Amino acid sequence: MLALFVRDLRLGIRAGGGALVGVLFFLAVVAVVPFGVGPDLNLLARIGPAILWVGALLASLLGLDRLFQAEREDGSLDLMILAESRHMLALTVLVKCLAHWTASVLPLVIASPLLGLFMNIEPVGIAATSLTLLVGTPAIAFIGAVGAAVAVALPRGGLLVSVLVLPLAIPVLIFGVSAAYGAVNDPNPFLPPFLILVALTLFFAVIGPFAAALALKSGAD
Amino acid sequence: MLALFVRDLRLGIRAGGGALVGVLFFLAVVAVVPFGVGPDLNLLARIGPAILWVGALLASLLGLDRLFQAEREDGSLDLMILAESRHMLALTVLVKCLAHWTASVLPLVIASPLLGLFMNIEPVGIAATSLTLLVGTPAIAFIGAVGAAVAVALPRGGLLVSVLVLPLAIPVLIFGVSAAYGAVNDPNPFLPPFLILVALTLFFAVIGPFAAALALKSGAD
Amino acid sequence: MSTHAIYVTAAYGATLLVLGALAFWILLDQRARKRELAQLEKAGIRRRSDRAGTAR
Amino acid sequence: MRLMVQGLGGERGGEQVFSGIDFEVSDGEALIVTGANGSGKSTLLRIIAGLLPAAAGSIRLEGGGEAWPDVASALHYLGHGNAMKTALSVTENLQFWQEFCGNAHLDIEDAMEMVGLPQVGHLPYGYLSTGQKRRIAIAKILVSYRPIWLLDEPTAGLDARSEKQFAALMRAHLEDGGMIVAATHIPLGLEGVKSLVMGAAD
Amino acid sequence: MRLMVQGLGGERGGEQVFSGIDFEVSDGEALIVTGANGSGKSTLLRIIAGLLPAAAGSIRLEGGGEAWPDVASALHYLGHGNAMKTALSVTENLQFWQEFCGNAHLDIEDAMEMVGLPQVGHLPYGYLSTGQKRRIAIAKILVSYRPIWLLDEPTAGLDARSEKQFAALMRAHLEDGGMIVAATHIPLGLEGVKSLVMGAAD
Amino acid sequence: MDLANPTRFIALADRLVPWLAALSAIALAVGLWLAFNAPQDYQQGITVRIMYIHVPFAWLAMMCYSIMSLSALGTLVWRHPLADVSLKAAAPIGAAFTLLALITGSIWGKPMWGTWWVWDARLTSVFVLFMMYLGVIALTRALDDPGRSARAAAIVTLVGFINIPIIKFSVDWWNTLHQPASVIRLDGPTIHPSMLWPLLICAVGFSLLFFTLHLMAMRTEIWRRRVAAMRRIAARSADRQEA
Ligand code: HEM
Ligand SMILES: Nc1ncnc2c1ncn2[C@@H]1O[C@H](COP(=O)(O)OP(=O)(O)OP(=O)(O)O)[C@@H](O)[C@H]1O
Ligand SMILES: Nc1ncnc2c1ncn2[C@@H]1O[C@H](COP(=O)(O)OP(=O)(O)OP(=O)(O)O)[C@@H](O)[C@H]1O
Ligand SMILES: [Mg+2]
Ligand SMILES: [Mg+2]
Repeated sequence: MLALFVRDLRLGIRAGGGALVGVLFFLAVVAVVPFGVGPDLNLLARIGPAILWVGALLASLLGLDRLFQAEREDGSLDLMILAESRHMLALTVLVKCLAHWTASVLPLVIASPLLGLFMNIEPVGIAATSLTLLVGTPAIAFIGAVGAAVAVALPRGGLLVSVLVLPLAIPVLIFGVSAAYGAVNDPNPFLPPFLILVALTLFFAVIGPFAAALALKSGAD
Repeated sequence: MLALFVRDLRLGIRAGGGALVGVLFFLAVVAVVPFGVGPDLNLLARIGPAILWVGALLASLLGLDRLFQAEREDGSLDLMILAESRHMLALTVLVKCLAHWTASVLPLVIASPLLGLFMNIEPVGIAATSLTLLVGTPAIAFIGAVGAAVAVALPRGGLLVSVLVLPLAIPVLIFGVSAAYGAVNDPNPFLPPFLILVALTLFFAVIGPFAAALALKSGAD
Repeated sequence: MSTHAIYVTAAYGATLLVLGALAFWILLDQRARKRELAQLEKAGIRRRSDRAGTAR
Repeated sequence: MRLMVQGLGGERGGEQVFSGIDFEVSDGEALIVTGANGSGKSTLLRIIAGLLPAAAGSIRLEGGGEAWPDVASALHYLGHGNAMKTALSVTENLQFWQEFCGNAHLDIEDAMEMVGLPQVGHLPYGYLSTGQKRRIAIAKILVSYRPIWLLDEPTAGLDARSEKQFAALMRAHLEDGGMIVAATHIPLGLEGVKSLVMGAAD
Repeated sequence: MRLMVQGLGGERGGEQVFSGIDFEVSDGEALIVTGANGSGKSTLLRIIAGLLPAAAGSIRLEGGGEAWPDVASALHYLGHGNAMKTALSVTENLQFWQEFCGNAHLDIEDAMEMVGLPQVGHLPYGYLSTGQKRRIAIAKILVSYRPIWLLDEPTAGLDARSEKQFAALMRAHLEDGGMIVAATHIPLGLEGVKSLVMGAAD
Repeated sequence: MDLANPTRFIALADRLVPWLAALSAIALAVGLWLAFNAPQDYQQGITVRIMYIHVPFAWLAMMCYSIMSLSALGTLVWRHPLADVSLKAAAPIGAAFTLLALITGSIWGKPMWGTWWVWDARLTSVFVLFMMYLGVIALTRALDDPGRSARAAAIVTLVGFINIPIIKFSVDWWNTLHQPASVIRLDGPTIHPSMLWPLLICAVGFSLLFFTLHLMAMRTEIWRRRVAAMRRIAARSADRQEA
């Protein structure tokens, strides 16, 4: 399994394109919101964590649709399905998701504190936002894997995958944002939504790969 | 050339599940935002145009990276390069961009007024946003085409170049959004940024396809 | 008509419109498929299960 | 060990492609599947591998013991795709499949030697010619051990020398007690093996 | 018309693959290029087509007149890829290439008939078997006219009957005054044609 | 009766459809007549008449999705041949009902709440339901190989089922503008019987309409598959004759 992780990481870094494009997209989102909100720094600071979360959510969709498509086209997917008795397919999916996350989403999480500064979020808020992103974005990758597996046979499934994924990703977004706010605004608590976020990630880490594996197996042709 | 346009349109529509998906994608993006920033209608109205633009940017980026890659993998790209004496390659690229735009971005430009309503934007703002989207999004497709062509031509080093190309899309985004706001907020002007947006689109409509064609030709192997 | 009656009319009107369109589309689809089926059967093409059915 | 296929039927898109296929392959035996284009050779192999559901009939592996509990775990499937990433080097590709498939058999170096391509290890896979790509895909099934080889047009694109080399590899595998089911249009150079002609029945 | 190649050298990734290739093909003549895997057959065809730059030497087309001003405009290139979209139907694919390439020659229907696949027109291309896919790719070069055919392993995956059918198509093209340059490992069934063996010199 | 056999199913549908259609028309006529003669709510005035369509549409939107989820289970677990047909046929109808719940709800919202739309939990979750319907429609139409698109759509449908309880209980879990349940609740309905009866009859009428349309759409879908299969046979037999 480590071999798979290393391979996918290498591919993502060497040939992919998700990582930097994702960060760029993130940057574009953060750059354009102040235009709407105007130069009101307080307001910016207030909606900052939410914008970062929305940006991260959308950016992680980039490249997600190719998660299994490339494997299918060159025949690797067949072999992965055949190896089921050795490595459960769900586990294979899990590892692929983690590699995808590491290669394309992690850079964006790392960049988020910097963008938080642009948005004038206070330090505690920045730390909290980055932490929630770190903990919450894997869930999006796991949910996305289901969409990618379902759309694996579609030559241009990109938009479709995001459509399938976004409604399911909403809870993650809600709890991520409310945890980030909880750290800053006093009456709101930080820990409960954060723990729910952790729970969501763990939940989807189990459900997502299984559903994706099911979709892949039944979709083989 | 019409044949190419029709083919790409069919591919975009059929494979991804139809123009419906474009609208749906946009619906999903717009629905996600209130979950993040909260259901405050005033705030939503203010960031509305920015969100619509971000959604459009994402929709045009999704799938754009495969614009030439799919053609290359099945050998169609070779034949398109060979047909140079009949159809200039830059023209072919232009038509492909337009087809991509029509299939994945236009449906969502058409849907944008409706979504403006959801975001509680006032009527003038809605009209202005849709107009800027209509005029500005093709530029993103043209810029993206250069990135896609470079990435195809230099599978290993291409990423860096396309990441250098993509920031060009940020000015388009910024002028689009500021024109949309100009129509609503009184001190800000509408026409100057809008004209710049038009100029940008025209500029990239010429430069983009030529640059992409150059990259494709030199990268054939 | 009071302003409130307009809302009621609009709601019922929208209902009629959407349900009408849905029913129309389903009927249209049905007619088209029936016609295709008739054409293919006229061309003498039969499904395997049909053939098995007649043989029985 | 024995691979037993009984009354197998295959469907594509809801329509029957073939039916009533029976055969048995035991240790050291090979079966060559031939037939016209579209007669269902690839479909048959994919059904045996378990990648497509069988419409009828059964596929069983007898005597696999603990090491090879079911058919899927006991086979190498070499399809039309080579299952290699063009951006990675040949060695990286082979190494990955060796680790992923387990049951390491030959060394990467040795396997490349066996298909007549020593010294290409450091090249990106995408830099190879068609035939070379296919030969590396063949090397892939050498680097980890499986008793059953399912080969779908394995020699497509190979030159005459590589074809012979590959025939020798197959013979060695059979002598070791392996089994082979191969679909092909081109004679594979194996003597005295079973054969199955698709599409003749209907 | 005459295709003249003189002193041609080819490079891949900065390394010379072949050099000093000379040949001429005139109306009604064919050239069969053979050689081991990696000897540069595909590279040669791609250089002739103009898809790769030549490292040395020249490629000229004489007597093309106004209709065929340069080599690229006068040729059909059938590479390893079939240049078809799996999501579109066979007819849609062929129609597109006919319109895109211009010089319409055979009808779509007739071309499919010629490769022995009438009535698959409405099927999505992705539903075809490997050999059927290749045959449709062959139909593609029939639907619009070009005097020169550059074929890279055209018969990969074809069954025996289709191979014969394709040989007949090539003979017809030659009799019409066309030219063929084909790289292959499998005898193509053309008699009395020129041949070029790559990699023999080194 | 063996409903797994499409031919028998079509025969059954042929017989049922006219009856269902007639019953639904009668129920709707009676229900709406009662509705327009029911007393007006002193708070909501005449706009309360929107309730008699809004609430059935909202219920049907959820019921249709539940039926689709059952069909999805039928595809994945029992591999029933008609389950997938049912799912695919139900999706557009469910989408239409959801759209109508959204439209009538917002038309009602303008006089009651003073705005067409708010992003509260109930409204948003119904909006998400609408998107799920559209997603399933897009998916069932994207692949024309029935077997493969079936399982994909089934999986997506099942995963999306979590949304249904969220819609149902959103008014209890989060305080929103929207009415809490007054008909379907554990301690019995709290709505006045003069409004309850017309509402229930309308709901039955619309449900019957749903079943009519669903059966018709399923029948059409079976025919569509037959046409595709016969075309493919035509193609293959042509290839064989050549040989
Ligand atoms: C677009 C806006 C709206 C949507 C999406 C919506 C959605 C729904 C849904 C899903 C239900 C079914 C709830 C259940 O069975 O528990 C429902 C029921 C109901 N809605 Fe709405 N609604 C909207 C607007 C309104 C408005 C504006 C009103 C009136 C002020 C209203 C009044 C009711 C009533 C009275 C019920 C019946 C509740 C019961 O008796 O269980 N709705 N709506
Ligand atoms: N993905 C698919 N979806 C639907 N039908 C398919 C699919 N792949 C193949 N078929 C159909 O199934 C039949 C058998 O195809 P298969 O690929 O098994 O043939 P084959 O014997 O391998 O042919 P070839 O010699 O060309 O490789 C063909 O008629 C083909 O049209
Ligand atoms: N894209 C590429 N980049 C770099 N080198 C390449 C590339 N493609 C092929 N080569 C190298 O060029 C040489 C010739 O390859 P070519 O594809 O022309 O061979 P070929 O004669 O067609 O072989 P085959 O019979 O296997 O098709 C090989 O040594 C190969 O490694
Ligand atoms: Mg095959
Ligand atoms: Mg070659």
